[in-house]
Amino acid sequence: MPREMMFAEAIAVAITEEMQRDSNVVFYGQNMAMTDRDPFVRKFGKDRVRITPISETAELGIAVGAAMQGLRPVVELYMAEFMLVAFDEVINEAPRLRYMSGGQVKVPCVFKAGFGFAAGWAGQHSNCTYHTMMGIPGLRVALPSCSADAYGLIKSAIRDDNPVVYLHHYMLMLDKSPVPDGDYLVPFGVADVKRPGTDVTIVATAWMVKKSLAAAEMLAKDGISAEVVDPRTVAPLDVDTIVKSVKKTGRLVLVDQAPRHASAAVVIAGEVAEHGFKYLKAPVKMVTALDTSVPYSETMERYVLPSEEKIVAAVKSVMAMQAATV
Amino acid sequence: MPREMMFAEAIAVAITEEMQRDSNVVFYGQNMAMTDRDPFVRKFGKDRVRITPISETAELGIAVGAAMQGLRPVVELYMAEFMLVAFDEVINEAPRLRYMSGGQVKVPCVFKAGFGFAAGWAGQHSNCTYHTMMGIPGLRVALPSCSADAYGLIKSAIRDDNPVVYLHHYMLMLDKSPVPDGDYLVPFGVADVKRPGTDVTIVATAWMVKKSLAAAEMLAKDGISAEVVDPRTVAPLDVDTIVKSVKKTGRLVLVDQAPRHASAAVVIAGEVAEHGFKYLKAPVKMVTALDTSVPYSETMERYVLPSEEKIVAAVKSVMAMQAATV
Amino acid sequence: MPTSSQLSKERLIWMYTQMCRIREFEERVKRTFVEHPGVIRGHAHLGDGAEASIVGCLATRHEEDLVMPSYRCHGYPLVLGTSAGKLMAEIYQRSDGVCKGFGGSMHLADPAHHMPTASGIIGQGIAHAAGAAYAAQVKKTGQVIYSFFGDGSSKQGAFFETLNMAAVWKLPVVFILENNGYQAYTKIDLEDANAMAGDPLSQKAKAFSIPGITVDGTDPLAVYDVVSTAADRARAGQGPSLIESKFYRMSPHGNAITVPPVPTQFQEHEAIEVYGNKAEFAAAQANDPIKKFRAKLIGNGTFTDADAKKIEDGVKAEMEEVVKFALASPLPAGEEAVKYVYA
Amino acid sequence: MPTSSQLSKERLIWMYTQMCRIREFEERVKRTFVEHPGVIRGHAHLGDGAEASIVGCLATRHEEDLVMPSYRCHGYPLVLGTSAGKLMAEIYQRSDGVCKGFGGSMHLADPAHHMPTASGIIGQGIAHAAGAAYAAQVKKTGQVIYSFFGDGSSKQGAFFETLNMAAVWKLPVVFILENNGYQAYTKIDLEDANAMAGDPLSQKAKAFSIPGITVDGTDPLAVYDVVSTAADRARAGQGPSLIESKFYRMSPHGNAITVPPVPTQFQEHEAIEVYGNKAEFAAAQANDPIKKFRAKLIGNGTFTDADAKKIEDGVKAEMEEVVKFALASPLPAGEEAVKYVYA
Ligand SMILES: Cc1ncc(C[n+]2csc(CCOP(=O)(O)OP(=O)(O)O)c2C)c(N)n1
Ligand SMILES: Cc1ncc(C[n+]2csc(CCOP(=O)(O)OP(=O)(O)O)c2C)c(N)n1
Ligand SMILES: [Mg+2]
Ligand SMILES: [Mg+2]
Repeated sequence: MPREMMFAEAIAVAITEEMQRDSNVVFYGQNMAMTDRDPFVRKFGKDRVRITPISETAELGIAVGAAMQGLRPVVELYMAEFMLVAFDEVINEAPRLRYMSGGQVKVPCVFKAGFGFAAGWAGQHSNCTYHTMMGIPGLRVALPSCSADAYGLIKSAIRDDNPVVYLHHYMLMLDKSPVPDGDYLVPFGVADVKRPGTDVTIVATAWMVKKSLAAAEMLAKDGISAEVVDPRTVAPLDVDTIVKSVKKTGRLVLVDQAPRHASAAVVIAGEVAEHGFKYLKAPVKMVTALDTSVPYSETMERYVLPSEEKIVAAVKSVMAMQAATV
Repeated sequence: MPREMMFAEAIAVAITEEMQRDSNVVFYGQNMAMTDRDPFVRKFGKDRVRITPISETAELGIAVGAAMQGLRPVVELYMAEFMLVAFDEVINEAPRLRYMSGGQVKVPCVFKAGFGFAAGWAGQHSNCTYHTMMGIPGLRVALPSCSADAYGLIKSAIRDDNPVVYLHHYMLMLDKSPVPDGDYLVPFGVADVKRPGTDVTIVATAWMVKKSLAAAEMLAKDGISAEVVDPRTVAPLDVDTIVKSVKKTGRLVLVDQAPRHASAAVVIAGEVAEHGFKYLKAPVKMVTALDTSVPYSETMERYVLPSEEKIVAAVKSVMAMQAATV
Repeated sequence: MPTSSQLSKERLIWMYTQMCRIREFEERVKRTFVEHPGVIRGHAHLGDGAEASIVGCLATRHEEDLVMPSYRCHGYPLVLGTSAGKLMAEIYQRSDGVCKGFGGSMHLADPAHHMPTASGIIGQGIAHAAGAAYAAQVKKTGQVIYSFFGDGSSKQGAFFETLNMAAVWKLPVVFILENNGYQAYTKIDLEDANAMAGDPLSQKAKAFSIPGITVDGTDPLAVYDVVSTAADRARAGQGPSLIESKFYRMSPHGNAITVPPVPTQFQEHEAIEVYGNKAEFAAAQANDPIKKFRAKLIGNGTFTDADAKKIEDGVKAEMEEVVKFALASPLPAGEEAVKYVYA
Repeated sequence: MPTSSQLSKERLIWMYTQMCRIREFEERVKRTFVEHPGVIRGHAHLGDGAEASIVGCLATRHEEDLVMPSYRCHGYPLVLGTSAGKLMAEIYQRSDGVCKGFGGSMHLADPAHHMPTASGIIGQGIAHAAGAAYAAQVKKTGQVIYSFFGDGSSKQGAFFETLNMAAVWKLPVVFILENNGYQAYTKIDLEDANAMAGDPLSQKAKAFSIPGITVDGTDPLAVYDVVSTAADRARAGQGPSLIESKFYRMSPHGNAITVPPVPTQFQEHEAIEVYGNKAEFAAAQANDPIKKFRAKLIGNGTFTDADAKKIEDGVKAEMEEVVKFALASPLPAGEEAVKYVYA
């Protein structure tokens, strides 16, 4: 019987279970585990659960070194942008040390961070940076959109023998949805059809899945059946499932919270241009953030980001190309 | 009468000319300007030409702060990967401070670095990181492929009122080619057709342009006329010129030294899937690095990277789809 | 520069007034979360407790000197002469905001009043300040740059790299490490090796062979004297100094982090909320820098209780108007958002 | 741990032998650029000059202690027991290389012999070393981790962040700052604020309230004593130390950077090539750590000139075989390259 869980809770429960299962899992970050009353400290002690200074490079580098020596560190980073001060560790150390050593070491660690906080956090705290971590051989990137995936993906991340960037969307943190019972794992590189449909494929991740499902609901009222596909991990990326959906629907709308060229959408569009071209009855259409930083004021922030309405309009525009020559 | 110049020389000459033209241009970095005999120090003095410690975050952050106060710093970084230890400055400071200030400041600075050194520099020094800097509103990214563009783009970069990442390919540094006389500027966001053709469009940047031109030569012998388009800047990206070329040829091969999802190729493919779909007679085809880090040994390095032969094969495969149903 | 004992009566009163203005402004920001929920978005960080330190530092400025703060940036521009209304309007997302609603509480900027920008990312503003100092050095403007950052921020690589470069380049910058005892919810001795060992944080200056001084940041005159010396030194081309100004952050780190539409407000201070240490918080309140300075100025005859009261009432009235102005200012139109991406 | 004066004759001879092995290995790497152009690609960095420091440090190791160097990483694994042939084969791009040709000169790794990896990016290996120390602490293995990095690297944020965290967490790690006078082509006093002020670089330890000691890195016994103390301290749970080991890099930074097929070789030392300072280089040669240790061991009767000669000849013969082995090893097949991306 699936449990109803808040997104944030699903992550915390899954980390707790993994720490219970494997004593090599350690968990640390800034502004956590401040006192002995912290639930993680209480359960697992101050060796395995630690507070750190504002030193992301050291935090991530220590995770990499500890991972090579048999620990499985989960580093809490709070906001994905904070990885940027330590980005060499994410892009050029964690995923490459195994390869450069000719397979002698492995680096099992999880860099956990929230992102996309479209709630007035402005230009430096609201971004989507996952595109910077795509195409990095050796690195996996998970982007859950519901409690079940949040739970199952963090478990897979902790058990994976490779570095994983686990990104949870801030706007989803309080959303409740069911989580399957037992030791539920979500595999990497397997997209999920969140809503089946026949007329058009919508691909989206994280918060944009929620918006796309809402848009699909609106479209259904207009007689348009949209299939919503969530890749769940953008590295590896499950191109097959997306192409299979496009084969069925012939149309593709991609929704992404990042600006166009910083999006996973454009990567997926590129893949479909190579592998799904023959199934396309219309050009693909991307609904992304505008090419601006995220402004502080709500009026402007809303203008910049994708919305249900923009998704609906995009779907309708590709549907309209049915008749016309494309 | 155009001068023959080495790629590296074209950059140095252009920086010298810009420093002569504008006393606000300053130039600093590690392992440069060590002594008073340094040619830049001799010309411009130790205020404007400086050596720095291995402190990329401070180097870039100082450039940003100085730029806001009226200097036009050019920071020499040597290898683009070294930006990763300071990536917040590249992604989250330089391009966003103007926006966040509501247009009150500007941040004219140039982050200059080599990249793609496919000469046994192995996993951490041979990469192509430009994809991480695409889709960052406020940031420009230049990737010259010949001496003229190297010269004209660094001049544009220094004169631009926005932060520019200027990436010169290490494998091109000693190549000689003509540079137009006078104060030759290459505008951002304007692609260049490096070789006109009618059967297929090849889009490539930097070293891959050289390889694509060689491949086009080989293809010409087989009666295939390839048009080679070089975007020259990937931010902004001149999608129009590419789509225009595809409109003419109906076929598109994208060549990129980066792994597939870290490439500019996949972004361009995505754009064409939206804006050039109706002109495509065949699926696009990408020739990128394999999904590995760059290995040290030459045999393996060669296996991983795009080559003339791989480009030729890709072009022939999209040409073969002429007859068949696509 | 004159020493603090040479400061005029007017100057001392100006200092007290500015301290009151910071306090009252921050009080109004805090109250806004209660009185006008939703008007402030994201994360706002207050400077109450820092008044003596801020004003003591900025009282040493020459007219063209620059100030580069962190995201906790409300206090400085108030002292620099930025319109308080425009600051509040920015925090309220309004088009009359000092950044036209693009920046918000964490990114106040007013280059015309000598505060070019504020970065929200820990440590980066320290490098930006050194960059401004480099520009001043090359352009020989005679400016000194005041770089403000927190105790927590002194654990970020940018801090160390910048201080070394500033020392090597002898940049005209004064680094002011505001040790308010906390890095967000973390007590300083949980994360700083000097603090853990009982050493002052100003000892970090030894890593760069520059002067490092710790000062009581609740005493504006003590701060003034120490910063004067550092600013003089910087202006004379002798390079940077590191000053640890110790005071207590009197509000929690920021408003509680929530997901809209769940409302947010300021809660209890972390001393109590996280560490259950009511005594620490009470001691800090007893040591309130404004109360202390007020008593001192009355004690030495600078002003009377009635004078002080008048100042305080004036400030209250000013900030009442400020809130009204900000509330009345229109929200920016959505389409404005595509402006200012490129220069 | 025993002090250096308690070391056995065998141990001292072992130390001398290891120093000779490092020197001869590096000589053969350098000669390869002349004798077999193209066999070594990219950028190779030699450890000649560092022999006394490396061996003095590693002589203090317990069996399971780990070593985490930077990209200048040839010397350590030779001492740790890695096959010299496999090390040379790696540098020669061969499939018998210690990393099967994936890593090359900058990324030697041999976890089985206690050197997990080497990073080519400045400062990052320091953090990795602290991470290994954290694992040792949590798993209570009793290991000490030896972290090696250059004087130049001590200006990278990672260095400062890591030392603070290691101090706060009391990690069992010894930080060895190899001050060889140069950061690539840059003399240390052009970029380090301590050096510029005439202070030792070990003074940076004050920023973390940990012990900081400067030692003559051309004297293996002096190094041994200082590192022993630091290792004991680390093993006893008292946390990290910073040791500045001063010696001179006797070869240039690396082979000249060129674009293939333009050939590359080692050129003149930067002291001469860049700074025109022949005297500095001559002084360093006169102070050669191997010559000095040889004379000392003959002087105190540890061995005779003939014994030393025999060791040196043995080392030459070993490295001759090493080069042959490496040259004879096949290049990896291209298709191998897709291995080892994921575990
Ligand atoms: C690189 C980075 N890491 C983490 C954060 C999140 N963060 C914002 S404020 C803060 C605490 C800063 O403490 P301190 O420097 O003492 O300044 P104070 O808030 O006390 O003024 C943290 C950790 C950030 N903004 N940037
Ligand atoms: C982040 C980063 N910046 C720059 C470089 C280029 N680089 C490689 S070695 C080196 C010099 C290092 O000097 P030092 O730390 O003194 O070590 P040494 O080479 O003297 O042993 C530099 C600057 C790098 N590898 N990584
Ligand atoms: Mg603080
Ligand atoms: Mg050195």
